[in-house]
Formats: sequence, structure tokens, C-alpha cells
Amino acid sequence: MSGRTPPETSAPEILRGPSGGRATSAPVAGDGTEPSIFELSVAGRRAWSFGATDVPEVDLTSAVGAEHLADAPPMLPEVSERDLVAHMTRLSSRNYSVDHGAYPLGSCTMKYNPKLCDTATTLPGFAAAHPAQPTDQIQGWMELLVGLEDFLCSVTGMHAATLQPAAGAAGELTGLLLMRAWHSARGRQRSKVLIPDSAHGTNPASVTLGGFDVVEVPSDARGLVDLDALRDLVDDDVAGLMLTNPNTLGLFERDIREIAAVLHDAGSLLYYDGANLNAILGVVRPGDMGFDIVHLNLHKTFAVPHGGGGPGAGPVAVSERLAPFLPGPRPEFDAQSGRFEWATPECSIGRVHGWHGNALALARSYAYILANGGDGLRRVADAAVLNARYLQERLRDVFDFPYDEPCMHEFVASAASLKSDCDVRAMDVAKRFIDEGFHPPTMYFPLIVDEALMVEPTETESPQTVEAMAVAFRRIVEEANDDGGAAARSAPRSTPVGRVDEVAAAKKLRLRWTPDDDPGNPTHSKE
Amino acid sequence: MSGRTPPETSAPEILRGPSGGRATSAPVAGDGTEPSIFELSVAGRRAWSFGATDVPEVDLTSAVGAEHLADAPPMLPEVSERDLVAHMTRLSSRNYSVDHGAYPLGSCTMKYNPKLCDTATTLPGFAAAHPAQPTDQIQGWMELLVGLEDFLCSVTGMHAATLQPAAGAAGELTGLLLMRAWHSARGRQRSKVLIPDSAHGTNPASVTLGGFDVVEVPSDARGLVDLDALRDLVDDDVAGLMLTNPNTLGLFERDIREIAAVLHDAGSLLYYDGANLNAILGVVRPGDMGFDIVHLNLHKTFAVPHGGGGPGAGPVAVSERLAPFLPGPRPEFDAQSGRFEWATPECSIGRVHGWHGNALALARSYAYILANGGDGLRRVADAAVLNARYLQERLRDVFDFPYDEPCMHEFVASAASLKSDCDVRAMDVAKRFIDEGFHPPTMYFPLIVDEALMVEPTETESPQTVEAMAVAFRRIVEEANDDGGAAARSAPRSTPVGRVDEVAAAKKLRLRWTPDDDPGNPTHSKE
Amino acid sequence: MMSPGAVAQTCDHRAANGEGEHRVGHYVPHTDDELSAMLAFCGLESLDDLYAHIPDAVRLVGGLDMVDGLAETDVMARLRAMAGRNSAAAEDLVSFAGFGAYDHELPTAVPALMMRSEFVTSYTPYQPELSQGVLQALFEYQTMVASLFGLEIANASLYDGASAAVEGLNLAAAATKRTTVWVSEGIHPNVREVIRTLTGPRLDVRIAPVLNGITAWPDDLEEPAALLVGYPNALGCLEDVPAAAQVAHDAGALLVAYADPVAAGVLRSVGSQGADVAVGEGQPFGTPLGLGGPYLGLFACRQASWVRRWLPGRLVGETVDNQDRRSYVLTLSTREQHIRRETASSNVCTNQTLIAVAAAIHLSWLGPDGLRELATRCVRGAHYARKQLFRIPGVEPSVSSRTLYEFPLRLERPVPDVLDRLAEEGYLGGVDLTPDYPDLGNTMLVAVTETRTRDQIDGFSAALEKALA
Amino acid sequence: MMSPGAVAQTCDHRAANGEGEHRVGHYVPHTDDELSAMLAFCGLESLDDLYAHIPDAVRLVGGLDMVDGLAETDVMARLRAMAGRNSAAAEDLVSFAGFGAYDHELPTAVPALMMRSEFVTSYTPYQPELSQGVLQALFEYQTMVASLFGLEIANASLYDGASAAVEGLNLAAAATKRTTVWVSEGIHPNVREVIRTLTGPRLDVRIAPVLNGITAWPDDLEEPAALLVGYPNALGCLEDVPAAAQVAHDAGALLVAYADPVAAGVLRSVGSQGADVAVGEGQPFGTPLGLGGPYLGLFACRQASWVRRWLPGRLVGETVDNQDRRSYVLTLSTREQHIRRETASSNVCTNQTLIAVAAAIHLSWLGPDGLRELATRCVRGAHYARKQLFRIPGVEPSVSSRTLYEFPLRLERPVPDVLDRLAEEGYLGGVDLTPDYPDLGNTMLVAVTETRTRDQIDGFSAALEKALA
Ligand SMILES: Cc1ncc(COP(=O)(O)O)c(C=O)c1O
Ligand SMILES: Cc1ncc(COP(=O)(O)O)c(C=O)c1O
Repeated sequence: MSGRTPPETSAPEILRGPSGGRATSAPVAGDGTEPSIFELSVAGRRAWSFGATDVPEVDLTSAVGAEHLADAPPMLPEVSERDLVAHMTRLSSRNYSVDHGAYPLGSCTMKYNPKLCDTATTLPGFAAAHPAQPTDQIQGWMELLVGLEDFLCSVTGMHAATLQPAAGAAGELTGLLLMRAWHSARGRQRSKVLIPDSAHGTNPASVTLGGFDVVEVPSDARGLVDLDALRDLVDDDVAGLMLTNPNTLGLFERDIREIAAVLHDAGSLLYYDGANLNAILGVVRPGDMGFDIVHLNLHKTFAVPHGGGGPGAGPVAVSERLAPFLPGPRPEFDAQSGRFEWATPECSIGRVHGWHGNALALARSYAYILANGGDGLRRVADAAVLNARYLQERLRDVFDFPYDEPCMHEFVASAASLKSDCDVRAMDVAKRFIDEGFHPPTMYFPLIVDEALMVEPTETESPQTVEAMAVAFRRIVEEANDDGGAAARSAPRSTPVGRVDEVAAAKKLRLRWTPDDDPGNPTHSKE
Repeated sequence: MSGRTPPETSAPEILRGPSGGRATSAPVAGDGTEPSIFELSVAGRRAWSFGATDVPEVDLTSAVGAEHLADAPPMLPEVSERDLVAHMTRLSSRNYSVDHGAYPLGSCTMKYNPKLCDTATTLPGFAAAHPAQPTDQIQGWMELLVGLEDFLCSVTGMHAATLQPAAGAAGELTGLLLMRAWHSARGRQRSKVLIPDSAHGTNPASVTLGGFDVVEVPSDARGLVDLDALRDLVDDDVAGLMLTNPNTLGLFERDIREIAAVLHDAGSLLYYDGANLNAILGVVRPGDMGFDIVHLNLHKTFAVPHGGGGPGAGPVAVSERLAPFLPGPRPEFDAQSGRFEWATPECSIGRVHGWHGNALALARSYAYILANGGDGLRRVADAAVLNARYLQERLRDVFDFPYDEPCMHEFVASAASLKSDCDVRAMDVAKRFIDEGFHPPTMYFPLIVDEALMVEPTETESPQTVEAMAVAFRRIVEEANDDGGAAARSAPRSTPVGRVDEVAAAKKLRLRWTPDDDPGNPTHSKE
Repeated sequence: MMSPGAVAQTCDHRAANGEGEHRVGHYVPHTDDELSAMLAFCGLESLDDLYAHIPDAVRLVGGLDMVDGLAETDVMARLRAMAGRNSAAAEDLVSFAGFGAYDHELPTAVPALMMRSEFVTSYTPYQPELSQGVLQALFEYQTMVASLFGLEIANASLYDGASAAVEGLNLAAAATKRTTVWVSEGIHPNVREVIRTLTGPRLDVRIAPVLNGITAWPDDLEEPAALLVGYPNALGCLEDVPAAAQVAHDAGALLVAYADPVAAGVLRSVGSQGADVAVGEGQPFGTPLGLGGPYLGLFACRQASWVRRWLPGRLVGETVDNQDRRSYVLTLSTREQHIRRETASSNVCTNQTLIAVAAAIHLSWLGPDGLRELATRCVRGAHYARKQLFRIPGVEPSVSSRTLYEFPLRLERPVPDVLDRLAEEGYLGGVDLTPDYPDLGNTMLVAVTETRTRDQIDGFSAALEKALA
Repeated sequence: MMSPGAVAQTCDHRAANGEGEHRVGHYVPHTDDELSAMLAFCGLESLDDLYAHIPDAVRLVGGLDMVDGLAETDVMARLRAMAGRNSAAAEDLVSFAGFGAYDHELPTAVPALMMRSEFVTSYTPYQPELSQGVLQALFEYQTMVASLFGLEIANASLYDGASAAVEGLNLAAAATKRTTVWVSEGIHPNVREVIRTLTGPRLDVRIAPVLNGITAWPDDLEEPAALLVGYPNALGCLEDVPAAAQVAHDAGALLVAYADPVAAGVLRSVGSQGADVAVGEGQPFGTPLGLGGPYLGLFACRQASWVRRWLPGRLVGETVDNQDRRSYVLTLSTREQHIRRETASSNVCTNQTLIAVAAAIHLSWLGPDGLRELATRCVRGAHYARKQLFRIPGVEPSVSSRTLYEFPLRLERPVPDVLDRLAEEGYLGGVDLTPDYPDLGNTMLVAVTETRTRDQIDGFSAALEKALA
């Protein structure tokens, strides 16, 4: 079109390939896939810089030693800060989160975590403290830790706590080791730990790691621990029972006093999996129910955001008789000196964390508890339970509810009828729920419910949101009855990718990017 | 399905309506629209809290006076923090940005702005300073301001600067007032200011506000100021000429020395619109070209992110003879006292900002200049120009290029042939470019080019990104030749909304939400 | 793009700036190989060739005479040191300074949301399909601002309070086709100066004096385009807005009110009191003191025939997309500089969108009750402070008119001395009004926001007593 | 949902907690009207009825005996005060403390990206269609970690270095069907203790002593499952990894290396030196000191038959979606607790995803050259510090083996006293090793990162000289 002879139109080779500035993978602008950051890499490009330094140079070979010195540093991407920022921003835009909308994942308590708690952790006085600093340099931190222990003891009705465990499962193992230590101190070796058949998978896995054998306790028709079966199972080889109450069906174990009596009469201990504590804050306390050991998932109940999979924190609180076994060192206030010090309990099982636990996560929970206070926490439970109860009532006539107990903060519906009627499985309902603008509930857990959908609205969702979820579920079921399930089975349609082939992933493992994956590479097979 | 009698299935009235936790409007999960925050409002709901206070209470009626006291506070939404966060997060997800990908908006210099500069502005010593604090409390700030003035003078080759103007247009007006003051001081009233026909719209608008009449200077066949026409227009009623160089066609005004001579010979001044400074950093300086007054768009060249439309900063630098007219107060280093003080130049035109300019934006630019240094800025220009030159070369045979000068940091292509061949206008190309994963170029500016597409890749885009843009443009043109423009005319298809009806918006003005807009309201007409 | 051998290659620019710590033009991604390939494609040999058409006479020789570039960490270190050389009002001192810039508490949700890069790094929403987020946020902002002022229309932001005032007067001049504007002496002196500077070539700006803190409008207003009155005014006093409206309207002028948006939590809206246009400083909502900027120009007006032609600034309107979905778009651009050029209603282009978004977030966080509580707390603190301060010997009210949460004190000593002494005790005492309002004597303006505790007020009054002793 | 009259209504909870500043259960959105409507729908009369089925005997009477809830601003004020009672290593002191936790510079881009709410507020990516962002970031993280250690497979994070070591030994035990593990005394004492605590019921943990900083593996290892060696070890010394690999492999055991990922910028990878499994602490990449957590457990291993069955932790795999687009998904979940329950390879569920994402961002920011530069600068600083410190009378090396950027000093005085004196001069001198390595005498471990300047090192050596004088 210009009068000139057309210039060379094929670009120089080195300019071709994935580009860091192309945004088709960001759902606001397209439905493409995002290149690997390694595909955006160009030799010699960089984001890094380091300050000027007048420290004398060293000769690496002599400083490190030829036998230790690498020929080349590890393979890492070479990208500009601009491309890095764009890549990671686009990746983030391909991810749903609580800050987008409701996330009623049962058992996970995906509630809104106040921004206040984020801000608290950025205070340099907390963030910049080294874990091995002498205690007089970290009195503020220690005060916070002791304060949090006190709060958690108040909430659970226990006597003392350790903040070391990094997550719920770590808390479980800590609890089981406490159990073991307690029995040992009494000169006995018990080999079995009881777990209800509805328990979370971490419970049995932790039992094994704690060196015990798992014995399953069946649920009865109510969805609760079968008390008779429990009585039969308890003998003097049982170290304890792990229970979550409300249990993973969202039901309160009404017979908890009887259960506790059965165990305690046999010299066994009662362990409380606190993943469901959100339901009972200020209503009933594990300690008052007879539990000896409690772990708490601060990333469920106490405002540690889940971070795409962590970090969390899983403190363990215990009754007085177990306190001497807690991991050390623990922060303690020494009334004499008026200072906080580290101290290790006399019969401590030992450390369960490299330092003092996930401290910055603990600071979030401390801030959250301060913001709520005792009455506020009770209100959390009230709204969490009411939201679930309401939603379940709204769905009574469209799903199966194998158990008839009133639900607490979550409930488990079954899509069994839907499956037999329209070939729509729990998975299809979940995927179709995405297109309604919500994250799906937990699927296929607990294992004792067929085609389980475990729904936990949480207290931070407004009544309107809960109602909107009800309408969405009802629409899905109605639509399946109309179209034989076609829409549900092909859902989701609104996401950056469609249903993902999980089987292929496990069959042919591709667990890291290799240069063969580069589309510019002749051996590469993908688009 | 449960044995029970089905419960009441219609929800209570007050629970219905838009819900803050439903995310269909977030493109990661749907293609719905986002409710107004007013539609998420529920009487009595709240996000706010205030600290405990022991300040004695007041009786509002007596403290404020009955004649002043409102019956009720203004209509504002009543939402939970959770719903507020979700709403605003979803809104953000409906917006493209530089951090998503390339944004080659001509004249706007939408480059990547280092995160470093964001962080700099959060330092409490800067962010928490009150603008009326006594100078000895803000010596650090004043040092920064003086330092930035010096930097800007170095970059532009000018003598002194004011940092007060809040944006480019504010800088323009400031410059024009300086022109006026300078002529007045010489006892003359000049009424005309010359502006090329390719100038940005703020130029003529500012001229009017400065109390001058606009006289347009035509461009010649090269796309540059028509020197002969200019000579004809310059007389002793001309206060000055406003020019951007490179001009808005992305072309360097080669005759700048001659232009300057023509103006200066007539006792007129030369004003430099610095919006295009990115192209010439370290290459040529306005001062050396003969300009007397320069405004800079720090939000284009100097790392102030554009914030969805601002804030920016538009400092004005001047030659020595204009310095006495600068706005005051200005920060100055007093060698005697070793301190910084405010001082107002003797013939100051007066303040042009309520305080000292957009200070936190200025701090970003200061950080950016420190990070680059003189050589770094030159490299910015090199890459900005090379990216544009390369891209233009890659598109030579697919678009019209009405002018044959080598482009600087941007170029203007014309879709005129495409329009006549396939009924695909610049607007269609722009919209179709979105589906290629890029923000569109500027359309229909400058006005002297038919179906203009003004493309500014900027220096922070990698060569691969520039090449990808080339490929995308070529694909669009090719496709239009194949399909008669159908795809382009129906683009974009990948965005949260399709083409928006701008005419309807202007015809029936709806400039704020009113209760009638609430879908729950019977008078509401929309879905 | 990564090739297996790539890691062993050294970066070309490695040694460019000393020991490899920092590279010249750090944010430019191009490697030397890429530069060469691109130059070759363009038929050029060197980067310098890019500028071959620029006359040598104007080319810079020897490069910019400036600092060398610094690594990120060194930049931060320098800035931290500089920031440390400020005793910032809201960080290092207990502040009673206001005078148009206030240290209110910023809820943590506000920066968390406003700093999302989609808001921070996008341009003006010229392409609505990619900009619904910013557009809808601005539409909601417009709704809130209109509501704050009791008016029908608000724009999507102006630079700051001062520039909003200028635009208000310009609008009035255009709407009335007159050129005289009356500005109350109770308008902030900086705002008055900005008005004089920016409208000087076109408008005749007259100042109406304040007596005892309240504007005395002259009898003969000489065909005014507008009256500009503060509510509360810069002295903290509550003006009689209905009276000013009456005067303005009787003279065929518009009443422009410079209104405090925090005070709007308890005061009758200026719209309901007869203002045709409301302008103001939006800083209290969502933006830190920051030495005075970026702040936020609030602008609202009533629905009137002059709106379509003369309303300044960006406007977002609701409309539909091609599938009839509710959508938002910049509208009435025919008023604006890019269309109407020298006959545009205003020259504003880049404005304060991000701050407007922050304000919308903050106002939503507050809601009606929170805004009222905020304003009430300011009033409460000021009430108590007045009681404490006026007990001090050598301190008396500079005016007897009603004030809200800011008030002028007449002191026995020169204010700068007092401020210095107060700073030694850890207080930013207020703002010295003496240069701007010499008739009031040694006057210090004291503001009390919701962030001030009783202890701080007591401490301040003790410190002031000491400073005057 | 807004109705025009709504604004005049008062909030039901207004007076619940004193003067309206804060509402009980602040983050619960429900109004009283809504609560009533929902309760009525459920056939209940009060909130208490929700718990009617809970036996009275266990019900809490009188509510939780705890603090009253505080408003956001009061919470922040309390926390600020507490934070102020720390003299934080990387803020208030010049720190030479390391011992597994280091104050490296954090590029500003890392928190800006990792704190995006999509990363922070999402769950484990169980629903891949809504989680491609986190999944792909983890896939890239796995690639980088595998590369750092020269191994083929890396998981998507474990809690911290200590727990990664535990998992490494568990894996070895399962893979070899043996129960004895040998842990070098050069492994951090806290890590050793965690190993003892957590594997105690199942494994027989033996300690191999260090002599002059290097592990002396005993001759008879008694059917070991694994050897665990540090590289560099907790004393900062460079162990002979190939020799350890030889010993391990000869005994049919796996070699698990506890490797420093920063040192990987200059050291030969542990994989290339024969380690079967690498574990380590990822804190240096993207996370602040934070009193020791949350940190990041790095875990990589070679491709082997035991991977599918025994690899601990989450794993992200590449696959395709139903339109054949490259996609990512959690894979091999058949190893995990939610499928395999008591026979699972590990109990880990919640892990450290966000920190892993931060590490991937930080490592991408560094790239190969930046990582090398980072490591080199640490080495350089340590080299210089060693020279300066060993000149001081009363200071000598505790070991003569080669160290990298951290090294133990034997002092003439007890270390706690010296640390106190150094703190008075503004230095965090290092970490006291005396309790854990009593054989070394009064030993202080000093680490030098890239953040330490020459002046700081000089100042530190002067201060140490003074402290010992
Ligand atoms: C009931 C229950 N128990 C235990 C856990 C394990 O907690 P974590 O994931 O923190 O290890 C979970 C969480 O997934 C859970 O829901
Ligand atoms: C060439 C030119 N001049 C002036 C301006 C006006 O600058 P601002 O938007 O900062 O007022 C712009 C920016 O839009 C521009 O591109």
C-alpha cells in the first residue's frame, strides 16, 4: 500500500516464539493458554539487580573449591521484570479465589479473611524478626504467642497449647505423639487408635505416622458414631479416639459425653480434630466435651487465608494432664523477671517444627481473634450454622440427604438419585455449579456418602449469597431433569479451560517443564 | 427425595436479589454482568468500624446546629467488607491493564512501571507528611523535590522547573500562563498561539484557557510542520508555538532549528509538549532544540502508572529567562542555612496546584530516574524507537503509511485501504486486536490521518512481543481480505462485554445509579 | 525460548555498570543479539542510526549528565534515608493540622483493593470492552459523589479541590456567559490563588471578605457568573449556604459550594441548600496526606441545560453492549478537548481515576452510618479540644461563628514559634493562618479528626500551655 | 437491594458494643431481620435453637471468657505496639544471624505478585478448571526446584526444611523397607530434633558425628534406609557429598541431602553428586524471616520406581483439557491421604503453596545469573568477614574445614554475653552454637548475606572486638 517495495516480511528467527506481552491467556481478553515461563525465557535477559558493593571480590574457584564449584548455575528462566509480572498476573487471573465469590468447599471453611490480618503481618517488627534472636529482642513476638495460646485455650476449654504445628495434619501427628507419650509415661504401650469411617484422610495417615494401627468405627443410621460398635472396639490396647465434632457430615455427635466416658473408662484419650471448630465457637468447647487433645486449623477458623494450598497453622491444645508432654520450646511469661522466656516442658515429646511454628500466620489469627472477641466468635458460629441450615432446607427436595440430623456449619448432600435418574454425578453438579458463578462444594467426601456433595457456606456469605447458591443448585437439578444431564456433563463452559484430563496426567507423568516442551523446539508436539 | 414433607421452597423475600458472593461477572468464572454496589446494599449491613474512644460524646443538634444538621446521611451502599472486597475484586478482573500484557496506545506510553516505584511511595516518611508542615519537618521531601527538578532539567536541557501541575494538560496551561506573563513583562499583549493540526486536543483547549486564540499550522507532505506556512502565520501577535517533537505522528520535526528561529525572531516562544519525551531521552533535549517551556507527562515517560485515568503529574521546565515567572512556592536549597526552604519567584504567575503537586507521583518518578540514570534513560529511548521502527517495518505492506519519514517511538498507520476494500475501519481493527490478546492502539488520532491507528509499543515490551503484535496485525488484515471483514466487525469476542453502545449512552444519559435501577424494584426495566 | 545451553551464556550487559550488579536500562528487556536482529531488519547498523534523520546540531553529545543508574535495593535505600529525614505528621508526630488535608484512618481494605494492578496499571477506559471494571467503579463513584452533595450529576474526578473550584467557576462563566466571579475570602488561600492564576486571563475574580468567619457578600455583585463559598470554609466555619444561594440566584449567578465531603456525614447537603455546583477535596477518602497529592477533585452539579455542553471532566454513562447486557462507557465526550479542541469545556484529560476508585471503596466501606459516625467523631473531638484549649491562658477563639471539626485559635505568641515548641513535644500543632488572615492576629488553625484520642488532645493542650508559658 | 428509605434506618447492632464503634461479629454480614427470616424458614425461633440438639451438659454457659472484640484500628494499634517491642533482626539491628534463616533482599515484585488475592485466597487447586493459575505456578516451581538440586522430580512444597527432611527419611524407609536412618550431626539441631520427634515411633534415628565440621560416617551402618547430610551443613561447612553417596549406596541406602538453595547458585547440585533425594529450606526465596515461619520445605528426588507410590506431598502434572489445550492438574493423588488413608505416603495436606509461588517468582526474577550473583555475593561478604573477624584477639575459627557464607567462630567469652554487648552496638552477632555443639567451645555462627555492606562488616568486627575486650 505504501509506494515502497514491500520489505522483508518474515521476522528474524530470534524474535519468534511465545511473547511475555501477549495476554490471550488472561480471561478478560481471551481463552488461550499461558506459555510456560521457561518458554518466555531468553538467554541474557534479566529482571535481577543487586546493589553496588565495595566488599572485595573473591575468586570463586579458590573460595568455593574446584570440586564444589558448579560449571553453570541451575536452569532458571531468564525474563524481564515486565514479562515476569505479566506472566504471574495472567496466571493469577486464571484462578478463582474467595475474593472473587463464594467458595462453599465443605470441611475447608473458605470464608472471607479480613484484609486487616494481611496488613498485620507486614509490620516490620514482626516480619523482620529472626527466629534465633535472644529473647529480650523479641518480647513483643513472645507476648503475641503467649496471648494466642491463651485465646486458643479459652476457645477450646483446654489447659495449654503448642503453636508449632504447621498445619492440621502436623497437629494431628503431634497429638498422636502426645497420646503415645502419655501412655508411655504410664508404662503402657497401646497400639490402636480409633477413627470414625467418616474421618478426614489425614486422620488415618497421621495415626500410621504416629506408630499406631487404625481401627475404623462405623457410623450409625444417624450419621453419628455407632456407640455400641464403639463399645465393642474399645479395649485396653486402644490409645485413643480421633473425632471431629461436628463430624465431617456436619452433624454434631450428641453422644459425645457417652463416647468420652467409654474411652476414658478404658484409660484411652479423646482427640479432637478441630477442622470444624467454626461451627461451635462459643457454643460448646472440646474441653467441656471431654477431649484431651485438640488441634485447630487456623487456616479454616481463624483467618489465615488458604494461599492456594497453604501455609496454614495447626496448633494443638491439651488438658492439664497432657501439658507436660507438649513440644518445646514454648514461650512463657516469667512473673519474676517480668519477661517472656522459652521453656521446654519436662516430658516434652520434642520439637515438631524447625522453629516456633508458622509465626506470621499465627499473627493473623491473633489479629482476627482480637477483632472478634468472645462474643464475635459466637456470632461467627451462629451465622455459619444458620447459613448451612438454611441452605440445606432450601435443597431438601432436590438432593438426597441420607442422614436426618440437623446440620451444623456444613451439610452433605448426595447426588445419588440424580445419578441414577439423569446420569449426573456429584462431579457434574460441581462443575455445573462453576457456571453459576460459584466455586463447587467438596465432592466425594466423606467416603460413606454416595456421590457426596459437602457444602459449607461459611458465615461471611450474606443471606442473599446463600439464597443464590440455593437457586443455583435447584436450577442445576431442574435442568438435569429437563435435558437428561447433558448440560451438567459438559460443564464448566465459562472457565479458562474445560474439563481437565486427570487420567492422562497420572498415566503419562509430566511433572516439570523440559526444553522439549518448548513450542519452538522441533521435538515439541503441542500447539 | 428425603422422606420428609418437602419444605417451603420459596425463599423469604428479603433474601432475594443480587448477591455479593456470586461471581459470574468475573471472567474466570462466567460472562455475566456485575451488579451495582448499590444493588448489593442491605439496610443495616456494614463494613465500617471505629476504635474505642473516650472523647466525651456530643449532642449533634447543639454541636452542629439544627439549621445545618442533616436528617439522614447521604445515600451510600451498606455492604459487608466481604461483599465490598468481592465486588471490587470482580470489577478489577473485568479490566485489562499493562500488568496483563502489551498496551500499545499511541501517545500514551503505556510501558511497564517497576514495582519498585509503587513501594517507594508507601514509605511512611513520605506518605504521612502533611503539606503544610513547617519546612524543618519535611527536609527529606524537599530534597526529593529539588532533586527531581534537577533531574528533569538535565533531561530536558532546561534551567528550572515547577512540579506543581497535576497532569499534562495542567502543565500546558501553566506553560501558556508563563508565556503570557513573559510577554506582559515585556509590555506586550499577544493574542495568538500556533498549534500544528496534528496536535493533541489538550493543546488547543489549554490555549483557550490561557486566554489565547488558536491558530492551526498545517502539516506538510512529510507529516511535519509546514515551514512556509509557519512563516506566513508568524507575526508579532503570536505569543508562541506549541509543538511536540517527535510529533503526534511519531515523526521528528527535523526543521526544529528553523522553526525555533522563525518564532524567536518574531519575539515568540516555543512550547514543548513533553508527552513524547520517551522517544528522545538522552538523544536530543528540548532546550537544545530551542524550546523555552517544556511540560512533561511523568505518567508517560517516568513510571507513574496511569491508574485507569490518573493521577499523573505534569511538571513544567523552562529556560533561564522564564524562570522568574514560575509558580511558587518552590523548594530551594539555601546554601547558607544548609536547609531547604519554600520560595516564590519574583514574578511568579502564582500557584497552579492546591499544594505542591502530586507529590507521591513525583516520588515514583524520582525512584525511576535513580534506577535508570542517564545512560539507562538513553537505552529507554533506543528500545522504544527501535520497537516502533521494527513494528512499522513489519506492517509496511499491510497498512497505509501516509508519511514516509522514519518513525520515532510510535507510528501512525491508516486503515483507509482496508476500509474501502473490506469495510473494516480502524475501530474494527482495534477491536479485533483485542482478541489477539493485546490492548488496541489509539484510534482516530491524530485527526489529520484517515482511519488512524497510532501504535506505540514502548521499550519494556520484548522483541518477541513486538513481533507477536506484528503477526497479529497481519493476521487481522489477511483475515479481512478473506472474510470481507466480518470477523473484525464483530470483534471483540473474548471480552466480558461485546461492543458497547456509545450512542445510546450519550442519547439517554444515565450517569449514576438510582433506586429505579435496582432489579428488585418494579420500575426497573433491565435484566 | 529457553535452550538447554542458554544458562551457560553470560549476559551481554553484565559488566556494563560495574560489578554486574545492575544493568544500564535495567527495564529494557532487549539483549544485544535481539537489538542487532531488529536493527538489521530495519536496515540499520547501530542504535545511533535510529536518529540519523535528526540534525546533528540538536543532537546531545556525550549523553545525559546525570547520576548513574542504581539497583533496586540501592534506590530503596536512598529513598528510605530521605523519608527518614521527614517528621511526618501522621507517623512521627501527633497531628492537629488540617486546612484541607486530614489524617483520617484508612481501612486496610482500601489500599488492598485500589492497588490491584488492574486499577493501577490501566489507561483511561477508552476501550470499554476491556475496561468495564474501571468504568463501573467510576459510575459508582459518580453516584456516591452526587449523593454526598445532594446533586444529580457528578463527574469522574478532577485533579484536586483547587482545580475543581476553577472548573466550577469556568462552568459558571460558560453557562451564564459572564466573566465576573466572587470568591469568598473563606475559601482556602491556596485555592483562591490557583483560581486567580488559572482563570486570570479570562475571568475577573473578586474576593468577598469574611467577617468573623462568615462571608459578607457585597451588595453590588456586577453581573456575576458565580459565587464560591466554603462549607465549612477554610476557617472551619459553617457558612450560610441558603443565603449565599439566594444572593447568587438573585443576581443570575450560579452558587458554587466548596464543600467538605467528611462534613457531609452530618451536614445538610449543599445541593439541598441551593448550590448549583459542588466542588471539594476528596483526599479524606482513600488517600494518604502525601505532602499534598495526588488528591482528588470532587465535582457535582444539578441537572441543567448547561451540563451537556459545559460539564468538565470525564463522565461514565450506563448503556448496553451488543448483547443487551448492562455496560458502562465514557460518554458526552463531545464536550471534551479531544473532540471539541479549542472550544472544549475544559482541558482536563488525565484526571485522578485511581483516587476516585479508592474513594468509592472507602465510601462503600463507610456506608451512610459509618460516614455519619466518622463526621460525628471529628465533631466530638473538636468539641472536646475546644473546651480544653480555650482554657489555656493566652489562647482564645479567633472567631465566634460556629465551627465543625476545625477551628482557629488566636495565640499570644507568633504561631511559628509555637509550632516549633509543639514539635519538640511531639505535636504538629496546626497550621499558621497569620500570613493569610492577618486580621485575625496570631492565628493557628486546629483540626481534630477521628484519629485523635482524648489523651492526645489532653497532651496537646498541656503542650500548648507549656509552649505559651 | 437498596431502597430509598434505607439510609435513614439505624443499624440493629449499632449499640451492641458500646458507642457504635464496633459491632459484635463484625465480619458476619447478617442483619437481625435477615437472621429472623432465615430462622423462620428453618422453623426455628432463635439462634440458640440452632443448637437445640446439643446436650445441655456440654453447652457453654455464659459465653467465652475472652476479650471484647476491637475495631480494626484498635487491633492495628495493639499489634503495632507489640511489633514495637521487638528489635527485629532485619529492621532494627544489623544482622549476622543465619543458621537456617537468612535476611536476603526481597525484590519488590515478589510481594506485589504473591499477594494478589487470587493466590492468597484460593484453596488447594482441587478444581483444575478454576485453578490453572496456581497449578501452573506450582508446575513452574517444581521445575525450578528440580533444577536447583539437579534432580528430576520435585513436589509442590512441604512445610519447612525440617519437615521435608522427615519426609525424605520416611520415603527412604518406605522405598528400602528399612527402619534405620543415619543423620549427620552437621544437620541443624532443630531439624534433628524434629526428625527424632516425628519419626521416633517408627524409625531408628542414629546420629553420625561431625569432626572438624565434616561428617564421619560410621563403618557399620546396620542396614540403613538413608543417610542425611547437609550441603553446606548447619556449621556452614561443605560436606563431601559424593563420598556420602558412595557410603549410602554401598549400604543399599538412599542419600538424602539437606541442601541450601542459595548455595546452589555456585555449588554443584546435590543430584549431580549422587543424592537420591534433596530437601531444604526455601525461606531465602520470597519470604521474610518472620520469627521462623511460614517457611518452605523444598523436596526433590530422582526418577525411581518408588516415586509413584511414596513421593510425599502435592504434585502438579501437565495434561490437556477437553479441547486439547495444555492444562495442569494435581496428579498421583493415589499416594495421598485422602485416597490411601492409613497407607498413604505422608499425611501432608495443607502445605506451603503461597510461599512456593513466591519462591518461583523470586527465582524467575533472579534467573541463573542472578542466582549465581546472589550466592557469589554471600560468599564474597563471608570471605571478607572471615578476614576481618579472625584478626580480632580472642576470635578463632571453630573448624578448619571449608565454609561458604556462614562459619563458626570460637570466642573467648560466653556467646550470650557477647550477643548482648553486640546488641547494644546495634548488631545481631550471630547464633550461639555452644548448647548444640559443646565440643566446639564458645561458638558463634556468623552468616553473611548479600545485604551486608563492607561498612557493616567493618563495624561488626569493631563491635566484636570491643565486646571481647
Ligand atoms: C476434617 C479435617 N481434618 C483434618 C484436616 C487436615 O488439615 P490440614 O490440611 O491443615 O493438614 C482437614 C483439612 O483439610 C479437615 O478438613
Ligand atoms: C501529545 C499529548 N499532549 C498532551 C497530553 C495531555 O496530558 P494529560 O493527559 O496528562 O493531561 C497527552 C496525553 O494524553 C498527549 O498524548
